Amino acid sequence: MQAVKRVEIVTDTLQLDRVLELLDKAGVSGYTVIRNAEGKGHRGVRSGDDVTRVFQNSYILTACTEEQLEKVVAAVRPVLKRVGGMCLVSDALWVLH
Amino acid sequence: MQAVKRVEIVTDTLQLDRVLELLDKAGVSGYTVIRNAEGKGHRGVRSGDDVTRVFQNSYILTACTEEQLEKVVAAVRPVLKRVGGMCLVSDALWVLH
Amino acid sequence: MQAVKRVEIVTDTLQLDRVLELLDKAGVSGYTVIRNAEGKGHRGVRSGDDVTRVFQNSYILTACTEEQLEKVVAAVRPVLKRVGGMCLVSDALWVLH
Amino acid sequence: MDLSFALSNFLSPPILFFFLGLLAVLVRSDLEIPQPIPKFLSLYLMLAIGFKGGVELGQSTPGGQVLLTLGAAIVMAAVVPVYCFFILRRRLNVYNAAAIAATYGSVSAVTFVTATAFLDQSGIPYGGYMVAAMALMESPAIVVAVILARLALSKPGPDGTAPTLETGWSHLLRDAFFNSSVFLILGSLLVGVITGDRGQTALHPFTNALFQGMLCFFLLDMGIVAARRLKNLRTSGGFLLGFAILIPLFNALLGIGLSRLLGLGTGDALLLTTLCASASYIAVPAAMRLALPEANPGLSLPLALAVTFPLNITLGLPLYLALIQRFGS
Amino acid sequence: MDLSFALSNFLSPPILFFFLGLLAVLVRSDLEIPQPIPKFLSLYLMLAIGFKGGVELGQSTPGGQVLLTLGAAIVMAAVVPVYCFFILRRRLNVYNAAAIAATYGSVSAVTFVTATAFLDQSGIPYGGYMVAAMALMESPAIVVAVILARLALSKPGPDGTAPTLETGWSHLLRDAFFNSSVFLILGSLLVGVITGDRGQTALHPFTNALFQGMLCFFLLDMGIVAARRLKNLRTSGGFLLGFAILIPLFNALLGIGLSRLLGLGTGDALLLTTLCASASYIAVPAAMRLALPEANPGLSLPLALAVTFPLNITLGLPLYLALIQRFGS
Amino acid sequence: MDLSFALSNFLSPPILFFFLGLLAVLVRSDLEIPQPIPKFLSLYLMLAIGFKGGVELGQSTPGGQVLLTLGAAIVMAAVVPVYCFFILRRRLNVYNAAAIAATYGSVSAVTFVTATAFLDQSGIPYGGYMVAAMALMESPAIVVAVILARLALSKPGPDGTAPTLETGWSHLLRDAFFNSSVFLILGSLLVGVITGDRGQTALHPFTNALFQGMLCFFLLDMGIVAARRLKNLRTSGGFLLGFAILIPLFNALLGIGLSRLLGLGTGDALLLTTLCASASYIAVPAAMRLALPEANPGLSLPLALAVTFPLNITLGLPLYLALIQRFGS
Ligand SMILES: Nc1ncnc2c1ncn2[C@@H]1O[C@H](COP(=O)(O)O)[C@@H](O)[C@H]1O
Ligand SMILES: Nc1ncnc2c1ncn2[C@@H]1O[C@H](COP(=O)(O)O)[C@@H](O)[C@H]1O
Ligand SMILES: Nc1ncnc2c1ncn2[C@@H]1O[C@H](COP(=O)(O)O)[C@@H](O)[C@H]1O
Ligand code: NA
Ligand code: NA
Ligand code: NA
Repeated sequence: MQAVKRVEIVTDTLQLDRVLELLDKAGVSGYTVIRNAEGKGHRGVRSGDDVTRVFQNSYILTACTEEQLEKVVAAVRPVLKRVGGMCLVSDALWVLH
Repeated sequence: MQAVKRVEIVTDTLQLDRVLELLDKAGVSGYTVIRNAEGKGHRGVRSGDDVTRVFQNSYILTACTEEQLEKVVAAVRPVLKRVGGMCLVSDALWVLH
Repeated sequence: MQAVKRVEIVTDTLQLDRVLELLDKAGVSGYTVIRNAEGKGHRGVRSGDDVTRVFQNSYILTACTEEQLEKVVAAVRPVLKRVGGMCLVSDALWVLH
Repeated sequence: MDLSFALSNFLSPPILFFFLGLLAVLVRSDLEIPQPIPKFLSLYLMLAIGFKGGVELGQSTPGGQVLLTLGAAIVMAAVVPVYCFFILRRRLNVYNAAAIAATYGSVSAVTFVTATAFLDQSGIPYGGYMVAAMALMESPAIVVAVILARLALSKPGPDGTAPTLETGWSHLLRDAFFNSSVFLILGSLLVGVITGDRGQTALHPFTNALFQGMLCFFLLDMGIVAARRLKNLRTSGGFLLGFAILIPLFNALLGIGLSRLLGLGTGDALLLTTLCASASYIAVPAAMRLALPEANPGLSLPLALAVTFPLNITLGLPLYLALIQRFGS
Repeated sequence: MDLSFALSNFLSPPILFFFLGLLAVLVRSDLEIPQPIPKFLSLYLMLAIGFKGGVELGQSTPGGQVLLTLGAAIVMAAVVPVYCFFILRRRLNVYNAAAIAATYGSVSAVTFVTATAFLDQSGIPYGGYMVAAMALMESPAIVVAVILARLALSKPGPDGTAPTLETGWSHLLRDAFFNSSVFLILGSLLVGVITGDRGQTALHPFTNALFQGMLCFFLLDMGIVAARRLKNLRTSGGFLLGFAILIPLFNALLGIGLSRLLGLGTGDALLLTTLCASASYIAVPAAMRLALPEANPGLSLPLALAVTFPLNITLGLPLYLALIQRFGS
Repeated sequence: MDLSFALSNFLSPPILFFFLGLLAVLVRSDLEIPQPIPKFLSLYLMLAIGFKGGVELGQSTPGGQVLLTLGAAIVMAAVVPVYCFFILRRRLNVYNAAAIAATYGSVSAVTFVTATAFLDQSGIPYGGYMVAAMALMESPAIVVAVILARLALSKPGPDGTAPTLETGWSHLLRDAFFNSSVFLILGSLLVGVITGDRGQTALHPFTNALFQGMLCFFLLDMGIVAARRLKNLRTSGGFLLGFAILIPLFNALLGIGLSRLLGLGTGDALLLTTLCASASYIAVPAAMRLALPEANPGLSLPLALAVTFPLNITLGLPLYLALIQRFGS
């Protein structure tokens, strides 16, 4: 098992493509996405059962190395600042296979 | 980045509104919800592809401060005791933006 | 609260039943499943909006004891090797109720 | 039982698709109808049956007998859970007894819809007001069962504890009387009454022409869901299995008697009887999960869904019809 | 206003189902139509209205007046956001003013569809090319509003900052002109034009016979969604509420005048007027979220969805028709 | 090729909606039909085509020729993957060769459905038993391909390893013969046979009147999905592209010859030919993912979905029909 950084990002589904592009550019080896997340934060309640898609969140999980982490955070922070969202970093072990 | 407590709660979707109300009262700054979770636990298999909604779980993630954590746990524990579910607490860093 | 290992597995939805069976055999007390996860990894982009189900991931979360962890990892690793996927292990506290 | 009736019911598309769904699970096919498609189909069925009933109701001149029937239906729905509760208490704790009693006191909209399709196929007319009867029979059992549980729990049980019910009455009454199924059926009925012939012309292709096909599709899913729940029955034991078979029959007999007292026509009598015999597997389990979370839905649901529902739509309908035609008005 | 028209609109199934949806939220019923069913219904409505319009268009010989009307419609859609923007700037920041201006400059396909159902019920004919007018009116407001925001932001605001717009023009134009609603409506229109009578025969049961039923189902959901957004209105204040009521009426008057200038028939005039009066709550909020993420969709959406939309489909339609019949061609 | 046939196919609503879906992705519109709507549409198409075939089959008196045709269809489905496998082995590893061979040996239900719509438009009759032929041709290729892979892997490959297949035969056979598509088509066919005219009357508006519309909607989605997979083709290389174009044509020629040998009528011949030419992109990729997870679905799916499927429904259908009419019975 190998130590990795576990990055969780929640942001607007409409911004998903852009965030994933940023992750790719930051060089992460992969990511997992769960659409249709709902939530509450500084911008109030965002729940997904809408005709429009502007109140829908997506949840992104990516496991990356310590070096990539800095790039990921630097890339994602301005987007979160502009459109809202959340980013958490924690430690994990990657099971090699 | 700021140290936070990462609280994950899985419980019946039918109880979701009540749990979110409790989180609000505990003063958390926000939360993220993923509906349509399935699972297995002491009450057996709960999977969502049903005409009725009584076997459907929801997953809740909230990042909060150490002080809020106690309130959150105190508020959520009786609900989990009564209706079932799970609550995990771990450490994370919140990316400020 | 009790220290547990938090195991996250992402793999093909078509393999979900087999993985859950392995978790049961490893003796975990429960698990939570979120279907319809998308992702990217060594096998390229896997996104779920398809007529076929071969590009769909599922996300599995299980909280287990240190002893069970070894069994879980030993059981899951060959599947991930053969069909692809990811497994992360982290630490958490289980809120007793 | 008139065999040709039974056979014609067995060999109708909706029932055959129900069996097809059962079979899919038995041979372990991966056939499934993913949510929210079944939810959509069930909303459609409720909207359509409500609207059709409303149009029909608007065209008739409802007399005193209609009000009497509605009243009798509500009374039935309130009385059934009482004796069910005391029967079930012999083996189950208060929570589970109350939850199952509510299930059998309330009604199943899909069973009702299948009964109307059965009548349509048999060319037997029925009144639009029976749709209102169905909607009115959904809720009382929920309230009665919670009252029974509360009374039973107020005196300390064998384990000395007297847990209180958490959810307030206002919540409970709202869940009971404004639950989506009651609300949509009565609402669509009202739209039907108000718009009458003009509404009927506009919506006929949607609410009438498609009805049988949508019902087939939905029963295909019900077959799959019922078969999946079959394996949960192992834990139920003989007592509950017997309950799930005999109580519907007993309730049906009450329904037949009541229909006779009320002087209902054959079609209306069959619908009232079927309502009495049916058990709720959608609205009530959800309401009970909120009001009595200590009850195990793994007990009540398989009984209602995998035993009583198939029994009613396959053997029950022709049997009840035969009995009504022999002993009825 | 001709009362019988108003009443017949109020008592039509689609409008009644809209009210039923509103009521469901008011009495806190758990009735909901889960996604993606509403999405499916809205795709259906756009495909059907596009196809029907195309067939109709293919059968007529579009003269110069049709081109003139399309041109006038586009101009209206480009002009409305301009004055809306300057009105809104009196109270709102650039981002929110631009987002709401775009919303009211653009159109609502469902309002249009409801207007066609209203005309069908009233037996008033209308031209298939009006469907093209609707599709062409969706996008200009988006582009105009972003240009206005860009101009306003290029001179430093009261806070001294001059933030730049991030998304490039190519993205914006694509989001504006190829968004799913414009694309599906114009595409289906083209299919209708090309396949004509033969296509019509093949698709009639799907696109025409089901139409009213699917519209009812969709408006039931719209009622639920609109009622949920009602509570967001508290934060809007009187200024925005007044805007959401008066601007549609003003735009409708412009539409009536324009129709008269163009010499449109009653049906076409009502559709053009309704388009002018309607506000987009699907395509525009999503496009604005991408182009101007600083704007708060919690402001624009409740206005368009919970105020202007209900106003237009209930009171607006009969009122506009009455005005057109009195002052129109 | 008869140009008017080709044109009338190109200009039919289903094919035009397929192109509209392709175009949506090319111009990068955000048009999409979210799951499970496409799944619902495909279940509907299988239920409807099965039921219609069953009703038709129940009304005819199936003679020996029908059984012969069904047998020949199964043999074709078992033989095609054999030579495909050996062709593909020249460039691909065992796993990928077997997976693609299974894909092209099996059939595509949607291609079949589109062919029936093409025949309906052209006024050419066909037999209900061809639906059974389609269902029976889905599974054999899966089993044959796994056997081929197992044989090839039992002798050590160039890299010296001889990995074993994990999934047992019982799993495999179940996945092959009871997969949802085979099960639903044959099941609905049986319901059609059993309920006959009475069933037909009840379900006609659902299974027949809506058919073309639902097919259009589904092909709109197929166009979107196919276009998205187009970009994956870059990695396929010329060899696989050539395979995906030429093998269907070759299989179609075999199908035409076979039809002639069997003495089939024009309609049945076209359907058999189309089945031979079509490649599975739903059932087989899922079955292969379970039986041979080492195979890369990113290779087989784009070929079947983005090359062979569009080829068959646009150019293939009129071409095969022209050839059958020239050289056929
Ligand atoms: N403290 C939190 N814990 C978990 N999720 C959060 C938290 N704060 C915000 N979020 C998520 O991030 C989304 C956007 O947050 P915001 O930009 O603050 O409105 C919310 O809708 C939530 O889904
Ligand atoms: N050990 C576990 N790991 C992950 N999820 C669990 C675990 N135990 C329970 N859960 C989740 O919590 C739900 C309710 O658990 P229970 O009340 O024990 O039946 C289950 O359906 C699972 O989704
Ligand atoms: N570094 C990563 N972080 C998060 N998820 C990953 C990562 N790598 C792979 N995954 C997930 O695991 C799935 C299968 O990965 P793979 O087998 O490498 O294609 C991907 O589709 C992702 O959902
Ligand atoms: Na009952
Ligand atoms: Na407008
Ligand atoms: Na083939």
